[in-house]
Amino acid sequence: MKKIEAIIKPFKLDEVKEGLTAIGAHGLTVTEVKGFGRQKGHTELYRGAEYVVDFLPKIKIEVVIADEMVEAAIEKITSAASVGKIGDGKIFVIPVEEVVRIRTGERGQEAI
Amino acid sequence: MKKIEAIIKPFKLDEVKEGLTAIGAHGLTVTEVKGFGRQKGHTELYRGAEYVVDFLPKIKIEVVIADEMVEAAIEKITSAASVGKIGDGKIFVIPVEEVVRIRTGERGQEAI
Amino acid sequence: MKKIEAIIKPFKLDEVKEGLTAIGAHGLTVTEVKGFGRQKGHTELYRGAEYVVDFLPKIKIEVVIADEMVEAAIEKITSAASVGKIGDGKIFVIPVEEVVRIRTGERGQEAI
Amino acid sequence: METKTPFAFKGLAAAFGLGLVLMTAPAFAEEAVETAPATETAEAPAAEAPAAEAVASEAVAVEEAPAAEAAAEAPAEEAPGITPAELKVIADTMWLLIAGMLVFFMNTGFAMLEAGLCRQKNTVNILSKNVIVFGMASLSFWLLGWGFMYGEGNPFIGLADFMLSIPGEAGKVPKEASFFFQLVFAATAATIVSGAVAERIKYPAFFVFSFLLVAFIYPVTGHWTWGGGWLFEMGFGDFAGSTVVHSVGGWAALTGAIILGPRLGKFTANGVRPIPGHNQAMAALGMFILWFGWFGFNPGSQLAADAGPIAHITVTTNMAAAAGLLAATLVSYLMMGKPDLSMAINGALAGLVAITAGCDGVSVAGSVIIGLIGGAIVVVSVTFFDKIKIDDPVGALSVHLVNGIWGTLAVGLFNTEKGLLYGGGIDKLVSQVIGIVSIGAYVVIVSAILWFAIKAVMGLRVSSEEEYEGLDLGEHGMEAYPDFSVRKAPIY
Amino acid sequence: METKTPFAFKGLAAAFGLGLVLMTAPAFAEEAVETAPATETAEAPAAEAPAAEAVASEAVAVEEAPAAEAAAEAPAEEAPGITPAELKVIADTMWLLIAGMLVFFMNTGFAMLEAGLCRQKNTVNILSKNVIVFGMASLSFWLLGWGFMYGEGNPFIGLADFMLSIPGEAGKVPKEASFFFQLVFAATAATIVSGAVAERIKYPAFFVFSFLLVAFIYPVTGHWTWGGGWLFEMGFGDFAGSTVVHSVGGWAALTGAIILGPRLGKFTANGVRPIPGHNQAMAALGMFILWFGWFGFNPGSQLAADAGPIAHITVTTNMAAAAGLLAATLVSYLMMGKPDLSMAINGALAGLVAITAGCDGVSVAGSVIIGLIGGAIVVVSVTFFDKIKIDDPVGALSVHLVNGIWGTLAVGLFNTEKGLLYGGGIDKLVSQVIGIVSIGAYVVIVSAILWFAIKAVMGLRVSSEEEYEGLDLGEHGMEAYPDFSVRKAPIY
Amino acid sequence: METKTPFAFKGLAAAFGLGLVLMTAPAFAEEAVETAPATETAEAPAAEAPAAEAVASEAVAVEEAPAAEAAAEAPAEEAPGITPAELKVIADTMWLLIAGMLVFFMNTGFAMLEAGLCRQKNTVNILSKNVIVFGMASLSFWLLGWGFMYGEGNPFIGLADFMLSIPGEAGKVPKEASFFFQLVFAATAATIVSGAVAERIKYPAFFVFSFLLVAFIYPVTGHWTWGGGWLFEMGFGDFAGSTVVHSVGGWAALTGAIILGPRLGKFTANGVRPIPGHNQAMAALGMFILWFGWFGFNPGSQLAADAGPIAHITVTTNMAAAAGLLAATLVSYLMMGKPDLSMAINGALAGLVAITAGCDGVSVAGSVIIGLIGGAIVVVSVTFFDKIKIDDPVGALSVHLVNGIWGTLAVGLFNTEKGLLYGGGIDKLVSQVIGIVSIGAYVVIVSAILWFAIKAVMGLRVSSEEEYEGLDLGEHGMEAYPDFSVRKAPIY
Ligand SMILES: Nc1ncnc2c1ncn2[C@@H]1O[C@H](COP(=O)(O)OP(=O)(O)O)[C@@H](O)[C@H]1O
Ligand SMILES: Nc1ncnc2c1ncn2[C@@H]1O[C@H](COP(=O)(O)OP(=O)(O)O)[C@@H](O)[C@H]1O
Ligand SMILES: Nc1ncnc2c1ncn2[C@@H]1O[C@H](COP(=O)(O)OP(=O)(O)O)[C@@H](O)[C@H]1O
Repeated sequence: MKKIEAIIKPFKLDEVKEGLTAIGAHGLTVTEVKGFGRQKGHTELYRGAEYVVDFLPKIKIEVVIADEMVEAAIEKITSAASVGKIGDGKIFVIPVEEVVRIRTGERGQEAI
Repeated sequence: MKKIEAIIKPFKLDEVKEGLTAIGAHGLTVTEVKGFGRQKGHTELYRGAEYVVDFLPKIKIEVVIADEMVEAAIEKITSAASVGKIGDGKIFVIPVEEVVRIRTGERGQEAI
Repeated sequence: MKKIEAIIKPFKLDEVKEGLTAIGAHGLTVTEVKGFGRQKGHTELYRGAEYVVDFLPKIKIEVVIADEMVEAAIEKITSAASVGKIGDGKIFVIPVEEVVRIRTGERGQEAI
Repeated sequence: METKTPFAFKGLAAAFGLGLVLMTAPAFAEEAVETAPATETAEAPAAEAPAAEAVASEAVAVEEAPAAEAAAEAPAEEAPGITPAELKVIADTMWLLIAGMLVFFMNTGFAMLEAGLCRQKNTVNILSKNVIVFGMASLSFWLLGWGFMYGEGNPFIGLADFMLSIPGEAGKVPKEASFFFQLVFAATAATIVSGAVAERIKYPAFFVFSFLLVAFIYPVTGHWTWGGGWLFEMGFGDFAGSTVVHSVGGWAALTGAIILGPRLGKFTANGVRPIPGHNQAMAALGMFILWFGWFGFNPGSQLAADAGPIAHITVTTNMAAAAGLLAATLVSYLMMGKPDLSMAINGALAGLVAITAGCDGVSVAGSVIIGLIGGAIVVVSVTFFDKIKIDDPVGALSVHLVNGIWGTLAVGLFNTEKGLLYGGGIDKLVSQVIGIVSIGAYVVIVSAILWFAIKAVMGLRVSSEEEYEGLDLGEHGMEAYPDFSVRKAPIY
Repeated sequence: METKTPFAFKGLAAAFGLGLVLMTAPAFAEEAVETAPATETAEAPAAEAPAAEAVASEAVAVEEAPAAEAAAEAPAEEAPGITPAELKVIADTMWLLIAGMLVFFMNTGFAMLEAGLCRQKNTVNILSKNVIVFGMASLSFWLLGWGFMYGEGNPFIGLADFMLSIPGEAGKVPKEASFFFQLVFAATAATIVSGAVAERIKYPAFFVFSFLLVAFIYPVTGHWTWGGGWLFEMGFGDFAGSTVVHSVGGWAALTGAIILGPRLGKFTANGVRPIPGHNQAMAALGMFILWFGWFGFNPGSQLAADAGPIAHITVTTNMAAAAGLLAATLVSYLMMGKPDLSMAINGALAGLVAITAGCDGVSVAGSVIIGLIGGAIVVVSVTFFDKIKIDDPVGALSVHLVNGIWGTLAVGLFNTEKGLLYGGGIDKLVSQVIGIVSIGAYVVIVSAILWFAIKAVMGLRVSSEEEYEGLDLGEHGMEAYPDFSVRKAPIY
Repeated sequence: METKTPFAFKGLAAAFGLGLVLMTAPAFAEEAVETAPATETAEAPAAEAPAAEAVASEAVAVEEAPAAEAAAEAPAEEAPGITPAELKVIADTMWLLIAGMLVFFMNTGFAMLEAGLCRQKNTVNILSKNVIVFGMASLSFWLLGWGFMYGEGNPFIGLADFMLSIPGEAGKVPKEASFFFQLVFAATAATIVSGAVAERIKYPAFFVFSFLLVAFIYPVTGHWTWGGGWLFEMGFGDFAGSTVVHSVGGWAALTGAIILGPRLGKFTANGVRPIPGHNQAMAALGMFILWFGWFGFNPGSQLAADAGPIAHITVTTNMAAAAGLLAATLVSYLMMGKPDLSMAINGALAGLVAITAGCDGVSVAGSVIIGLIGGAIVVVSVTFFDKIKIDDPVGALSVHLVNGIWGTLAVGLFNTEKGLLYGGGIDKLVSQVIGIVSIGAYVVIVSAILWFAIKAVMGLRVSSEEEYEGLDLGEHGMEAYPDFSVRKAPIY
């Protein structure tokens, strides 16, 4: 099993969620994060002085899936989240050794 | 060493924390997240129109522990966080290759 | 490739970010978290009664880098984030199997 | 989130809506006939002036063109005929209306204070309660409350002038001005309940209780005192309502808080677990607005623009609030080691409630002492209610009930004519005690009956699941701050 | 975030600034000469009193030492000479000024209401609009609006007294008091637009439209009615401005909302997607402040401190608001199964707008019925505008336009002298319809021309990228809540 | 979180509490004897009227039954005897009290403005300061300030009437009305300091300084000017307090800000790092409330309900605020490329401060120009203080000090009688400069002494650790928004 972490632009969340459910992911977890990267921040003003804001609001999606679904998931996320502009985000694939469903105690594949 | 990530219902945080400290976990990190899963969202109202909120507030607990404590931790979390209803959450076990304590530079087991 | 997760004191964020860019990390993701650990919480008051707040505000930095940069990154984070007091935080190193840049579809090292 | 109430309440709502239309219909029909004289009455003070014709013709002009021109033309013609007596009526009316507006504004203060001192997940619910309670009270007091309170009747209840059916007298402050001022007072009593039962009461249950409180509970004790009833005859004195408004609200709140029981998680095996309010800035805003509004509450209760008294009352009101604020800050500082903002806020309000009964008849130094004691009391009282496990999320009992009692007693002590400490003997103090006890007993008994009746018919308290998730979702299906990432349960 | 407007607007801003200085310069120069008499006029009522010398010497004293001493000394000497007529002018002036201050405060209410009902990412923008619109309106109404509205002219437009150049008459309510009262009304009309075009209009475009609305659109229809123009002659009656203020703002808002189009994501293939406001507490605060301010709006429109009328108007205003609140709550409860706070808020405001035209001439029961209907209308209307895909983020159209029309019609039905239901025949109602239609047609046409002109010159709507990111960053480079972790797009 | 102060401060607090009781005790005792005449005095205007008996009997009735009945009965009997002179006293008293209430409400505005412009982590602290400062000022001004300011004395200080010990004169505006109005002014001066020293000053240190400012610093310069002292004799004119209130607060704030030093991280090697306030909606709310309150501040300073002057002052006050708002918006737009809400807010306040000194004696066009210049000044001034590394989190210095000076000078330029630009010669301007300089020098010296004394005794500034974590936790052990996920340090 793998955990896919995708950092995306916030307004793409709905599309990515739909993409992932379409390929059979039954659950996912979302976190609001701030990202720093190639996409430049912007300048803000406050009482007559400027300052640069480097960190931009992003959404992190975490979804744990079976190994065989990884490619499909990457595919779906890439197409759903892409605007074609710098700052579209990243996908990271991380190994997961065990999954447990708290309610039932089920483990592994069934627990996803 | 492993990182255990548990997605739980927010009001179960205290119990899970106590469960984990009871088995000797000395530290943990908590994030507020939104979860989407089998547990259905709810309908909200706003000025005469309804809409469905799919994402529900959840708490993510991250705790890095020694390999041998993994089972005990899963056990504690499962029992503390379970309400027996859909949406109780998930536990993911992820490998950790190194741990460093920033203050001392200690590494590995001592650093946990 | 590895993901480095560092839990640090919030006001150290800027220094850590600069340290990491200095060694060539081009992107990182930041999350506001609450930490529980050896650093004791504090007592708060409310309308004549006291209560203990166990969880302290921390910042989680996630940065995915090439294997060979791991040591340098640990080094930089440790020196930038250290105040020498309990609660300075932890660094966790986690294996990453794949990285994808959403915009271009690039994979692996180039995508970081 | 299925609950059973909606159906019950839908029926109730429909019935209520229908009832309202039916009840207003006859009044409307009647007035269709009587209207002309009624409006004449309203303008009587002017109409009886020598220049009646000019005024009458102007009245039309005003209705049609209330603009600069009208203002520019009219007064000149009207002026010669106006008498000092009529001017005094105008001054009194202005004072009463402006004061009433300030008291109305206190609803804003209560809404902000209570929402700020409760949790984020219950914000929409608390605001909804504070919003509806004023609307409800306005209708309820017009339909029933005013008649029970000020209508002709017996020493125990008034029984006339419902829906203002009896025309006011000419040459006096218009009855509608008095009605407005009394209406906003009645609403205050109802709002006090809202805070103490917050974060666990069902919305429809609160809705119904508020209606009944303003329609019946408050007017009856109001009749005993301000309506010229038996307590008034006996010499009970409560100038602006420490007991008549604040304690009445407080007793009803106490009964409700006991019957509802504490919020989940407030009293644990390890003792009291404070549940901090989610927005102290909102709470502070609420306190300031309440203090501002109190300048209508107390000085307006003079019911006339008498220069000396209104100036004096403004000063005593302000000094007691300031003293209460300081005392609560210092006492909490000494007790806890840090100055507690939530206590300072309650302290100022405690001083205000405490001076309400005696603001007209105590000296400035007296008001300072009353306020200092009120501020100290509130700190002790909050801790006391925690100790006996009565859960009052916003401190309404300590502020309105306990200090309402203190303020009413203080009249017997500090009144410069009849107070014990000023050589006025024990009589006044005794009357005050009788008033406090009889009103308290009445309100507790009637409220308890109503709370239990409501519980039986439609249920009082939300399910514990809903309480965890927050009443905003459960009762209203809304979030107060949907754009912010929020947690439903605070992380300690 | 490069946009093209800044340059265009910078020029505009510079031109405007310069224009302002140039325009004020002559007035300033003139006044340099005329000033002495002008200020004399301002103090005329006192100056003509028998004790003129005492007063004059006191005037100096006051200017130099406006302290307790002056207050303590002066009145004694001055008092003997004052006449009841002068006192009536004083009372009227106080009433008008205090009412005007309350109406000013409504800007705060609008700012809080609109900011609360929009998204967090547009908060700075909405606040900026609400802040600038009052500043803009003050200047604009002084420079042009007042003269077009109340200056001598023809039945269609006033053409004199720009910048208050004509001295006021002695012995009457000072012209400056009337000016202030009318100014805050004009600003209200402009603020209404702000809500309906929120979350997508460019700041400079709104800035320019507001200026023109207050300088020209509003004063012209204002002249037709309150300025003594053709609609006034025809018998159209709108006591405090259901049509003259609220509908005028509403029609301009409607035109703007249509020309701008809906916010991105509001109307999807799957139907209406509600976009909840980010802070219901702020919205509730706004509603309370507006209600409070309406006690200046309606009772102040009597333009004189006439005891009967102002008391009556205060009561009808309050009852209609309460009834609107209850009706909207109950109707939304019945329709949706839960009581909707955002509807309750709009319901109270609907009741207030609806009673504005007739507050002086309907009975209390009439005001309750007008409010109940207004509250019901607002619920239906919000849904209706959603259905026809006109996007109005804060409900301004349903509150101000639709209920402005309802309230104006209601005069023809419920006025106790001329209303259809009171046997007054159909005449009044017909005049009302003519007024509503002619004002509506005029405002829609002129606004549309202006909106399109602005669109052509400087653009109306922000880019869709900016709309996603929020206008706070795009238009202002600021965040409203930089310390909180926020999301730019709500997670559903 | 151990700090050393608590102990020191606990002692202080206890001493203060005790002192207060001791100080009030004698007054209380005295009044116990004198009370009857004292209250008689308060009611004197009425008591001396021909119908004295009717009034007296009514006075009792009112005390006992301040209800509708009393209102309905009483005026009729009382009215025949009232004289126009008495009515003028009533009108003046109403005006002064209502104005004072509006000025009181400015505390709310300051609290919201300052809290909104500071960081979330210091919110409880700022609110606590703004709350306590008014309570403190009320006591302090009653105990000492009033006597030093308005008591009989010499040209430099008053030395009588502490705790209002001297009865007021009959037939005049009651002394308590004047006292209330002056009290709220004194509190304003103290509140100004709060903003400039925010986010780093220890709570107890601020507490003590505020007490002393209101007890001594402010009343002394107040005596020189409004108290009839040497500056008054010299011809210095400051109608409503640009210098007497705003600059005095500003100078004390400047001294404090310099002695405290800037907040950590404000001035870095790379230049100024803006530290944005955490809630712009709250800041905008604060501005609106302040503007609203200023309609009490300036028109109330007429100290009498004189129709012409109060109307004129209301208009000049409003126009200067509007002009300041526009100017600051446009100037910041031109300088930065975007309209800056925080500057617009400061601009409106700058216009208000600038017109305060001359609101009675300048023309409307003059007020617009004064406001435009004030709004431009504030933008430049904020940048200037940043450049010289004086850290003023809320812009208090630019608004109150710099524009207080500008407004005071503007009297010498724009006063239509004595202003340089109106041919009044240079005299007035010279007096103004002397007043500005002498008051500035005095306040800076005395404040500096006090700040250093406080620093020596109890410490001024919190530890840098506490500053990082926020003063809410350090000073108060509370969080302002415990339910929201917040970050202590903003992420840039
Ligand atoms: N090496 C990395 N480790 C962690 N997060 C990263 C990394 N690189 C980028 N990110 C995240 O992805 C977001 C987008 O990256 P950015 O470099 O701006 O654009 P792009 O994805 O188009 O290359 C960043 O804001 C950051 O949150
Ligand atoms: N595959 C997954 N990957 C990531 N998070 C998941 C996944 N499945 C579930 N979750 C998280 O666990 C929460 C609970 O899951 P849900 O399916 O609703 O109920 P249950 O845990 O009872 O099966 C979700 O809200 C989501 O945050
Ligand atoms: N085992 C762990 N798993 C996850 N997070 C941890 C763990 N131990 C510590 N942390 C995080 O690191 C932070 C600092 O740890 P703490 O024990 O307080 O001090 P130190 O880092 O000096 O040992 C904690 O607040 C928590 O967020």
